[in-house]
Amino acid sequence: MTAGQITEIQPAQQAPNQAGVAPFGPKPRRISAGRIGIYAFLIVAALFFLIPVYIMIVTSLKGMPEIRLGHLFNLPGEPTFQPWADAWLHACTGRDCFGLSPGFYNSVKITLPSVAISIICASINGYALTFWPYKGANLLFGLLVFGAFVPYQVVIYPLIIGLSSVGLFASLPGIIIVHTIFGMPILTLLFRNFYAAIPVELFKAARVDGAGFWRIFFYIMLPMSVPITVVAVILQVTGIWNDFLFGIVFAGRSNWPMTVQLNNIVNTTTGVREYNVNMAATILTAAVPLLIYFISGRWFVRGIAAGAVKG
Amino acid sequence: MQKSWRHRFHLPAVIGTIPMILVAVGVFVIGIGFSVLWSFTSSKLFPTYDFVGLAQYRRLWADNRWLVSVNNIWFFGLMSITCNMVFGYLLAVFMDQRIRQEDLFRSIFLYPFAMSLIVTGLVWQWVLDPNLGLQAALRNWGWSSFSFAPLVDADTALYALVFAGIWQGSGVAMAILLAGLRGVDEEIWKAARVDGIPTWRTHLSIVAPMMKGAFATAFVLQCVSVVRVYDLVIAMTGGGPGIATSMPAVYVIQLITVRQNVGQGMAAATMMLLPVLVVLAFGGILTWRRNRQREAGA
Amino acid sequence: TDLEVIHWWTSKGESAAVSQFAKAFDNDGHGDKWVDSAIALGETARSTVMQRVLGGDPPGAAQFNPGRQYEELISGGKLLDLTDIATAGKWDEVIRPKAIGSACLVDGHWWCVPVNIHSNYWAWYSKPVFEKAGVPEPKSLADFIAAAPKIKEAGLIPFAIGGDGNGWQIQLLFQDMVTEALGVAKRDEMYTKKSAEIAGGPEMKGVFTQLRALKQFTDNGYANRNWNDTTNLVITGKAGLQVMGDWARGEFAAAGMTGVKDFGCMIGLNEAKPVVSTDGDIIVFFKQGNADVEAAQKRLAALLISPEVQVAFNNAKGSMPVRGDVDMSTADPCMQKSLKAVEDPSNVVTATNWFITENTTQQINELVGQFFADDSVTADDATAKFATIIGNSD
Amino acid sequence: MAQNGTSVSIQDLSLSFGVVTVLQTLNLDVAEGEFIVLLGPSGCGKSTLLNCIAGLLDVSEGSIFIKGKNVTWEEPKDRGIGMVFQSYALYPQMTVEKNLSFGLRVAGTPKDEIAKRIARAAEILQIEPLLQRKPAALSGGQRQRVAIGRALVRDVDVFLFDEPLSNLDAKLRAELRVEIKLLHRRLQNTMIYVTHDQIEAMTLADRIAVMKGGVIQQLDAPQTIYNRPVNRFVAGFLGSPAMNFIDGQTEAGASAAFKTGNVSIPLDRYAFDTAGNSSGPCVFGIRPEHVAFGEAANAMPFAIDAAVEIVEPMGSDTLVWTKLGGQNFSFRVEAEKTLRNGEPIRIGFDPARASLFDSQSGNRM
Amino acid sequence: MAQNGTSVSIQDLSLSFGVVTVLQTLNLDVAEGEFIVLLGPSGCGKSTLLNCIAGLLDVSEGSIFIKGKNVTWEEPKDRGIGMVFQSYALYPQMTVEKNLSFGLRVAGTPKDEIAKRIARAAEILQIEPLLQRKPAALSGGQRQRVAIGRALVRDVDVFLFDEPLSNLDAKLRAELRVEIKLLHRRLQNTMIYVTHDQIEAMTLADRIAVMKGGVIQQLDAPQTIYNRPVNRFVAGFLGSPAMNFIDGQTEAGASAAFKTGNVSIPLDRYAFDTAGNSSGPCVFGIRPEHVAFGEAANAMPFAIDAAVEIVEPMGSDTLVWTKLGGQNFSFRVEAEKTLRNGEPIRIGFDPARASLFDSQSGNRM
Ligand SMILES: Nc1ncnc2c1ncn2[C@@H]1O[C@H](COP(=O)(O)OP(=O)(O)OP(=O)(O)O)[C@@H](O)[C@H]1O
Ligand SMILES: Nc1ncnc2c1ncn2[C@@H]1O[C@H](COP(=O)(O)OP(=O)(O)OP(=O)(O)O)[C@@H](O)[C@H]1O
Ligand SMILES: [Mg+2]
Ligand SMILES: [Mg+2]
Repeated sequence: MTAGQITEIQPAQQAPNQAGVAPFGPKPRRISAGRIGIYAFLIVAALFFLIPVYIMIVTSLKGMPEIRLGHLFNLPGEPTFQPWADAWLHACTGRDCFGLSPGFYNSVKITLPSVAISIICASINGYALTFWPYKGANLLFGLLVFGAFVPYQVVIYPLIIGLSSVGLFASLPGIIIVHTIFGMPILTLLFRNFYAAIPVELFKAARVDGAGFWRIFFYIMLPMSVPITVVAVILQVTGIWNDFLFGIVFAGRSNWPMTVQLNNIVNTTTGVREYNVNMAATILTAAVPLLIYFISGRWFVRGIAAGAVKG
Repeated sequence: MQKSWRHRFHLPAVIGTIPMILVAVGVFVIGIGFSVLWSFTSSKLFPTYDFVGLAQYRRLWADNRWLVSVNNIWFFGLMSITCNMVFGYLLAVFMDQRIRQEDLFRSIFLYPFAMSLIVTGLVWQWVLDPNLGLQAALRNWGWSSFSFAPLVDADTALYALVFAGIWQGSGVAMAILLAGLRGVDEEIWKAARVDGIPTWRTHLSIVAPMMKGAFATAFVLQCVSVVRVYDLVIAMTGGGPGIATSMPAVYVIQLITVRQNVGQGMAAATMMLLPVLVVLAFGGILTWRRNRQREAGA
Repeated sequence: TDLEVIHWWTSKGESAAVSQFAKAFDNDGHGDKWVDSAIALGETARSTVMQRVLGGDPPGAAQFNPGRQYEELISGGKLLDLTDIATAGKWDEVIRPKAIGSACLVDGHWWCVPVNIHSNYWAWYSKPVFEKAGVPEPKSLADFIAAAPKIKEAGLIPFAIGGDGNGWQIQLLFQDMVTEALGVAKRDEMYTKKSAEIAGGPEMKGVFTQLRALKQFTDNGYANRNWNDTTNLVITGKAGLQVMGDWARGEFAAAGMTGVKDFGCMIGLNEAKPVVSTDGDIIVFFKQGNADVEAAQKRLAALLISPEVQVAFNNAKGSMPVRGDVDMSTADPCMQKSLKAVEDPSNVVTATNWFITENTTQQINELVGQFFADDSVTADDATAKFATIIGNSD
Repeated sequence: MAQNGTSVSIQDLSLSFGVVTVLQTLNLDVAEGEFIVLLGPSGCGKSTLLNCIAGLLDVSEGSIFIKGKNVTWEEPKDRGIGMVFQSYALYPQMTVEKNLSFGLRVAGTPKDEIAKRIARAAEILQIEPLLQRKPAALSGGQRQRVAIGRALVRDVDVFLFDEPLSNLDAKLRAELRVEIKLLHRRLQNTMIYVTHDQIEAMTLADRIAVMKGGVIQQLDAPQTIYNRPVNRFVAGFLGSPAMNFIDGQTEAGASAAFKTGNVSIPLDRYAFDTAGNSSGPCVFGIRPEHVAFGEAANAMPFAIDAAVEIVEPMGSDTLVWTKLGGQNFSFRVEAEKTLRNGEPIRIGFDPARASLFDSQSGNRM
Repeated sequence: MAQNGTSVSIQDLSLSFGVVTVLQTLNLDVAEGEFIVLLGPSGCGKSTLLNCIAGLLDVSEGSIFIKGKNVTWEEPKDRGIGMVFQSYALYPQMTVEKNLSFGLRVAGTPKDEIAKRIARAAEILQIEPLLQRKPAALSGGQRQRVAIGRALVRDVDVFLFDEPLSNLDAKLRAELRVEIKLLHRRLQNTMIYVTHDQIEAMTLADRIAVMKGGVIQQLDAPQTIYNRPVNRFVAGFLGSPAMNFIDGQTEAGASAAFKTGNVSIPLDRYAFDTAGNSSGPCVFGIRPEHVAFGEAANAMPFAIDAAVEIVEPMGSDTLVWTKLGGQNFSFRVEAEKTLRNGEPIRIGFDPARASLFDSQSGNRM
């Protein structure tokens, strides 16, 4: 009836000795060999990446005599959770033997505000640099990027003096400021790149609507920044949670983060080392960033694509 | 015309970026300025202001350990950046093959990034320890002639550091490069296939050169961490055996805290800033010229 | 009054010892409280202290090693002068040997409190290993080097050492060997006079040669081994001998081993020439600009050196008390050896950081570390370099 | 298979991505030297079909013959096809010359042979002066020629184009359309060309295959498709301004008629496709340019009064909107005619030129 | 300034980015309720001009008056303008309702007033059912309406549109064009509309401002611009298929003529713009639809023989390419005409409908 149907008939008429030609089955080989290679590579690579966790977990479940035998990769002969309990509750750092738990709360106390404040600062920076560049703003940005390369230790001395002169040295606000300072370069870069990819029209539309600097930021830009904020949160949480150097110097005795306690448990100049407790303590300390990672890893890659690649 | 100034320095924008101004000027300019200043003094335990000219720099460059550190950072930097890029790119390429369980693999490759370098160093130190780690384990399993103890030997310890650096950093390189790879126009792949170009060749000659942005980002991140490499060295080798794996950052800290020679430490820190400054200035000039050219061309 | 104390006694045994201080202070009847700030690793703890001082927020007290590390703190006027309570407590009389007191007595003022004496001058060996190898127990380092090949033949590691933490175990070994080779007097002369001649002399070359020999008798796992794993090699009979300070005894004790029977201790690397060092720990107090706090600081200072606290602390720590008028009859045979040796001032070795700056110390450390790690550096080269470092030291 | 003269033959081709079937048992025969255009809305599977022919996608079922050879599982490079992409997919870091020669160099073609082929392609496409430039320094049209050149140097039998003009502006598009047409005339290769622009399809194609939902709706010469669309979709997809569609009913009987509102259009001149005619809801379609106006309207078999609603001058002519049976209705008048909004007019047309579609199936009646 | 009835007045406006001057001492007066279209190729400064009017760019020199008030340094929100962007720039995280009300909420309008205005705008634009949706869940046309609504609720005097249709497909574009036209008729606001699509410009504008390189080339009613372009650029930019341009010479004298090759076209019917006529190189332009063919050609003041080169059927009509004086020449015939390549034909036209441009300056003669 229709032309479309006619074409369907034609090939059938033309099709020659169909019996003679072998049926054109799928051509499977290319698929399997290559695929196996890909998975083999990925699995080997994954094993390489997993070795340390495996060892940490296995070791943390062994007793010290078993560890000294050197069977690093063996599963624990007599699994024991004592090291974990020790690490969390009993391990001594100095005369306090409360394990890691007190430091955990300090770390939370430091990390939460630091992450929030540094991200807020950086996002405002990125926003202002992209949409409201005033004269000299880009020079400031250049200085900031330069700051990303400066070894921390170079500015520690001036920072100590600066903070103590305003009375914030060795205090919770002090450590938060320090983390904000050192997070700012990379985060600002990320946010700037992210905002640069947002159509300017959106900004213009909001200005025509009468919104000003802050309103555009809080009502339009911030709600759109979820992907890059996720990246920033991950970077900052891992960075700040894992930080030891700033924590010990700037946080003050009563705010020492978990890493200081980890350091006390793991390292000792003349004391005895208990690897199983060390490993358990290490895993416990790394747990928070790892958890965040596994929960939001998918977003991380997406956010990086949004904010980093155009660099 | 009268409002022109206000438009140029939009007040809320300036207010909003006060933290940035403070940090950029207050910390990175003034702070670094002080550090440079102290490098010309004889400061020991605490910063002082008795100037001694270039004496600290002369002592610095006469110090064997500093020379070794400088060599090491170049070697470590080149090796680890290259390896991370290559390995990260390989991982990205394989991850890009529409594999199953991509999420799982990605998490595995990325998680080391969440681990602190201290932990990375400790664990690898342990794995590579000939009496407790890999070597002992394989010997216990019957391969008695197996010998692998890179941290013991001054010649190989640096490789071990590079190795741990790869473990920690290649996942991030992978993530960035994967994002770049996914940004490459799919039609380029098709065109190359129609042209009959083998896959590896397509990667090498066509796709990789197209991913400049992603490579640049990954490169910058790696450079930052190379310049700052401290924790990893401290945790894995402590700069040893001997001074074989000493690095400038480690050197600076040692001078400041252990040797109590702040002046020379700041001199070393200033030297560390130089290459960064040169590279940044170079990059700045390049972009400036490119902008000029574009403006002129438009 | 609350008093924050920064120290690096973080391990289980150490914290038990530090608790003795804290308990005594908390119960001194003045409502004082010991606020404990433990930071692992001496370097880290010390730099934290320095940064705190710089930031204008120094702790009430801090642990240091005797030496010149706090010289600048004194000259900078950061430390609390303890002379009045020292006079009251007659520190200059009760503290022995004199050397340990002089660490705190600068220009007639007391600036710190010594709390214990650690001797670095010990070698610990496994009796079963020497039995198995069929060689006699060593009386000196030379004996040991002679016996080492036999131990190696027996499939055991003759010499146990570890290279962690910047190679401090190797530094310790080196200093022990220097003292053993030069003798206390000549060694002190070398360091005080900055004598390049002694430092480049044949004894020093002998030291480097011996060091190279010892390296051959160790295993290749030494690189990052920490001291208690090293000790464990001796305890488990895998290795013959370790050179380590007296805190290693705690490890043997923890493994249920007793001196004389299961393991041997060799004082000063040569039983014939017993020496002890006056290494140990001191506590400094920082000026707080607050009379109440300073009173508490002085109370603590007096308390730290009081006989009861000294006994309690040093028994827990395994070190020697800084005063001779306490009862140490419960100490084990090795400790007895050192208690005896310390009575004779000529047996007392002063710590190197008393003579030379930290900077020079580090240069020596680097030289020794490099020499030990790198077999291509000859003993001659190393001796020459050592002479240069000593000659140029400030 | 492949009787002489058949260049590309697709037999019972199916392709699904997971659960989504994109192509359904599709058949298509392209004659030697023919210019076939695949036309259809976005997402209808045009690119997918082209990629199957090129070997860039593995088919789920069916087979593909090129020059009589079963190439269903051949590598793209072995199929004798060349492909030009929408984004051109030029290798950005290579010069034009490198772009052209890369495939040949990889295949190990001798140097002088490569040079010869590039020279020929450059001459045909008139890109000799551009050979040393990078793609970024080329205009859209020049890029497009380089992309064609890349296929040209490989001396292929079949050219595949995937919307090669859709990234360009209207002016350039018109020019390059002519160029491609001339190129085809010169080379006489088989060409399969994907587009969703009906003007391109109309002007370039020997035959157009209108696709929708992975199925070829109609495969015919452009004028046939334009004048006798097989269903409402095809009718609506082709033509700009678009065909007018009026919903209503057919009334069967000796003098069949189409009724909507109070308008009745006699259908005695209409050539029904379906055997016989029946009453029922249907859609009446007539193109704006087939509507006469004013005097001319009265000469038409059907004429009616109406009022002007909107006048859209388009330069060369003017589109006038009015209502027919209460439904929007447009017709085309010359640019010179000036009409005011609300002006009463008379319009008419010949039902023989109309198309009638079943309301349900949308098929031509 | 600002005589009564002038809605937007732009005086001596200049704007440069760094060293690049984008707008040059530009003057434009828009009457109350007028629909002005800014038409020009990409990069000619249309958006820049619109952004200046909106206050989104700071001008380098000159001033802008809206409703007689100098707004050159006012904030965008205080200018009484509303703007619709090409990408619509809807706030992605807000519902349609929130999108519409954002500006009002910023201004602190009372709640019930906001509700009233939204209701009215939603009714006008027929987007009531969409109010609770997010932009991502809207079709292109719906988004466009919301974007217009955003300006509508703010009750502005002047609507600014920056290529609001260029992201849409042809079909939707045609529909929304009609909608915008109806909206303008209903609201009677001043509208300034940027586009590079000449069909849009022709159908929508009361007056078109054709721009090039930051300068307004011609500002006139669409038909005037179409029929009497002031220069070659304007002539070529408008019209699809494009105007034919033939290079040649004028010959002055009593019976002026245009000569190219061996063809001579009499110009006695041509109305010269320039005082008198002179000999010299010039370009002769005639639109394809003004060329007659076959019998009709002979009725024209000028006729000539030619041969068909390419036939481009475009559905509604067919474009035929031939040569005139050795140069490409196209003309339009009805779709029904079938012509073969190479077929000899006769074509003719009325030189009164042609345009003559100076070769150097490109200006109309
Ligand atoms: N890799 C894929 N996985 C799943 N679905 C796909 C894939 N590629 C294409 N599709 C789907 O197949 C359908 C046809 O896609 P195709 O690209 O062939 O359309 P098209 O006709 O070329 O459209 P356009 O004109 O937009 O290019 C679309 O619905 C698309 O979503
Ligand atoms: N911020 C800027 N800095 C420098 N040059 C600019 C800037 N914005 C626009 N231009 C330049 O100004 C010129 C005019 O740009 P404009 O956006 O007004 O063009 P347009 O006519 O709107 O083009 P299109 O049709 O592509 O939107 C262009 O050449 C452009 O490169
Ligand atoms: Mg497509
Ligand atoms: Mg524009």
